[in-house]
Amino acid sequence: MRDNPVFKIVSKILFGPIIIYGLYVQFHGDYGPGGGFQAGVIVAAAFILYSMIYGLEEGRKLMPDWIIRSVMALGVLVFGGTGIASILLGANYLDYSPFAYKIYKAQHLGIIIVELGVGLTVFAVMLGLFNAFAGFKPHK
Amino acid sequence: MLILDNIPALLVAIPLLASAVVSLLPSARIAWGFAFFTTLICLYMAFELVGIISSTQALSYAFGGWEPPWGIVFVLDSANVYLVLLVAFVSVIATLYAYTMLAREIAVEDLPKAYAVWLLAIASLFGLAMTGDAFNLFVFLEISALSSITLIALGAGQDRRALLAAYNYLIIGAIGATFYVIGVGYLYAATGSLNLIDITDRLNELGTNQAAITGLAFMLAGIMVKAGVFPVHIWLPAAYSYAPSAVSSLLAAVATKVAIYYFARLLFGIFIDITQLVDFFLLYILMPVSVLAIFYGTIAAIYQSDFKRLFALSSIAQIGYITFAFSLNSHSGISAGFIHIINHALIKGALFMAVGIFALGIGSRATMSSMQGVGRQMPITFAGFVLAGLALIGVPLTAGFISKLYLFKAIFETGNGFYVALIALSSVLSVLYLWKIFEVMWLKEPVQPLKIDKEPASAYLPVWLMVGVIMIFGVYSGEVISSGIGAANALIGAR
Amino acid sequence: MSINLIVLYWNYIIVIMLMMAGLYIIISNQNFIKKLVGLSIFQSSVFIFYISLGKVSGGTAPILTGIEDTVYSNPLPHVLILTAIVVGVATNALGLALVVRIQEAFKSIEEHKLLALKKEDGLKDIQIEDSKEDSAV
Amino acid sequence: MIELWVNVFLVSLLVIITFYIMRLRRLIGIVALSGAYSLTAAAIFVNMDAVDVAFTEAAVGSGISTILFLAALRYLPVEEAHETRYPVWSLFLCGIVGLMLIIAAFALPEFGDPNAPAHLHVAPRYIEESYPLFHIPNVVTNVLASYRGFDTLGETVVVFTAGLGVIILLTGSTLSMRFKQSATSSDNQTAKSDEETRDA
Repeated sequence: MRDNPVFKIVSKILFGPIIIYGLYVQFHGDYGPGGGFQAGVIVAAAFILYSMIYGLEEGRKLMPDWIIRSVMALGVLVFGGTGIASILLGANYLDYSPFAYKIYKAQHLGIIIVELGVGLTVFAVMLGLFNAFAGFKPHK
Repeated sequence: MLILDNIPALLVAIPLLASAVVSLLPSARIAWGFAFFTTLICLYMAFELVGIISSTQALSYAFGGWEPPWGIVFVLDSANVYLVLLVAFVSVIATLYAYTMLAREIAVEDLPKAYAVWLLAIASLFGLAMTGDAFNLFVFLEISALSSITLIALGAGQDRRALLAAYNYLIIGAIGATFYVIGVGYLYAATGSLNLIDITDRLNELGTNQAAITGLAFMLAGIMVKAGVFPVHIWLPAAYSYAPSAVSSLLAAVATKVAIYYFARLLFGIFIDITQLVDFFLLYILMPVSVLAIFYGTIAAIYQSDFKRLFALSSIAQIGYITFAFSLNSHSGISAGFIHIINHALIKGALFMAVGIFALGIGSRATMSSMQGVGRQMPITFAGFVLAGLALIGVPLTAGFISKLYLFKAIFETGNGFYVALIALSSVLSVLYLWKIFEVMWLKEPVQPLKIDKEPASAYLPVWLMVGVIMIFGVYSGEVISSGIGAANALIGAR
Repeated sequence: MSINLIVLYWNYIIVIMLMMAGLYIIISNQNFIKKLVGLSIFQSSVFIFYISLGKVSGGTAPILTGIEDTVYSNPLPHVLILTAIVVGVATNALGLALVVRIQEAFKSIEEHKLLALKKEDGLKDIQIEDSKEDSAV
Repeated sequence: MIELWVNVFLVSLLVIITFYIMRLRRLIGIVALSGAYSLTAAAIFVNMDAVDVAFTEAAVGSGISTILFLAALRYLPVEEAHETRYPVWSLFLCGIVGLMLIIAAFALPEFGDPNAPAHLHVAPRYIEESYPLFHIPNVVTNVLASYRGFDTLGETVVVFTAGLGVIILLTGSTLSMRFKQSATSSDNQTAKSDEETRDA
């Protein structure tokens, strides 16, 4: 199945649009359905599709394991760090109001940063899970 | 000032962020150092928190600045501030112990990630102890469950049965958590709120109905699974006995205790309006179940030859003592329960740590036949182990005595001699299994040379730190007793 | 009247029955994968129950349109369930990793076989010790 | 009213799917049906106005979850043994629990009742404030990331924990080396005992 050119071409064509759709879902979450989780899963799906068609090794070249692990941690750091930033600016944990002068701007900014953290972690974990399962070598 | 105001949030946030960093560190040693430093910071913050609570009585921390029914709050009063301190203290000691012990049971490459998961487990325990929001509790419950399961499964490096124990915990824990979520759903439908204090107010306002009561029942059932209360304890013995020793000592010491605290909070704090039902539950369900737990755990421990499993079974009995104290439904009963939560956490932590060192010494699982004479070969650890064992029975001058004393005091208040006899009998039975261990380890000749040259100081030092605290609390028990009484005051008022 | 009542509560009742079907699969089935599937049925049914709680008749999705007098469904259960779905998948993933490892270590994922193997392991523990004792003697 | 009937239809579909999941023996079929279950649930969520939840359930529940199951099935037996343990007792237990829930369900507000306590107490503020104060039309995102942002942090951490856990369990050396270790150690033991017997 992997050698079928139709799959290869279709997956290559789809790769970009899926990621763009993922980014749209990520940053449009304030206005329509969507947000970090869904976006993370969608972007991960693009990479999973690539791995499924071109093989796990190719997929790992595209997104090495150390990047996946770092992005996983980075997402948590971005989300948790936002809370620390609020504390340093003199508000309660995860209070976005000190981020900007106008309350709605602050709220938008806070939500975008936080959703970005969610998206990064979910993306990396979902891809990491797939790689771990697909690349598992049972001991004989 | 910035820090002091935000301690409740930082207690959870700092270990969480630290775990993200630790998971990326290349060296096991640096990862351990980072984790240990984090737990020290948490201990410092916990001490600060105790200071704040002793002057202000209660504290409510609103996340994102959103006031209670709309946002998530952490609630601190004299009922849980000592629990937070306990978790912080035990996590420091257990991390210290992990330096030697975890490295021997887990591959070096995995250690940084293991320490990251370890920190997540600690952070979730802080969250569980402080949260005042019913759904937020579920989230922490799941972080705690997933991180514990990972750590337990790592015991499969030594014994493949750890995998089965972890899987069982996952399934049973998930059923428990889902029951809890169902309960929260019913309660939310009945009251429209998720904040525990607000739920109480709303129930007083709207009146309770069948839905709210069922909701409470399911929440309690879910929590009981996590707390290892008798009929739903089935995941506990295997999970504690096959986990790496450092993990067993951390989990056995504090993981169930936090769930029990929350169990008490739900029972005594939330449903003021339906006292009759709570009374019924305590007297006709919780009390018989606790007595069963005490005898089941103790008798099963007598017939058990695997040390870790034996102490896990004894944990079920000890949890039985705590729930029994709660079921007396009196001020002194609740204080006795909280005193025993603290003392038992220290005692069981020390015992599991010591057993881990013995197992390391002989290079295989610690069982009645493999442990012959090991006490003579490892005298320093064994001495600490014996003292902790005496505390478990409740010998005077140890912390365990204080627990038993207050338990008996609470029972005498009810004037029921039958209970006194029951508890006394169970204490005598617990002497049996501890004597069996002592006999095997000290009175028999050693059968094989140790696998290690001498007892590792970094491993027995934590045991002795715990034992030291147990002995101090046995003599200068004022702080522990006042914490128990403070907890009872916070939950049911100063009756 | 009672028919009306049943139609109105139909959602709750069926969803509760689905929950119990999931629970039944978890408890009574021997296969570890099927237990996980049962768990996801159990959890999904709870999610549907929550979302039913948030439904308001004649309401619409809680994405504000700016049109006056629009009735919106309750957003809070939606938020809770978003969290719970992700938690459920996380649990499932970890469970699957364990099942894969169990198959590798025990060559089976059927509970009764595993219990037997576990017992054998326990007996082996004792036997090894016996042999050690023998050698020491 | 049409919503109600669509709902009845979809929920009944779930019952059929569950029935076949119970009957089937081939694991791959069970997993596929569990994906179908999630997808149907997503349709129900759309019908009940929970578009965000439906999106997530479709992506996470029926997408990623099914892929993970399929990836894991490669290492597992094809069929289950189809044996049940204590079927009567389990049925009895589930019956009791279900009955409790159903009886209590009749004390719940009616399905879709706009005057239910849940719709009057906390939630209205979210809907009222979201646009005028914050200019955010999607109330769910606002509540998720701001009012209950701490829950979302916890949820991110749950995902992180699961990711770390699976990576450590499947690719970590502790469990992968175990079998080598135990094999070599038992080999050593046998070798030793061989030597001993020779010595003797």
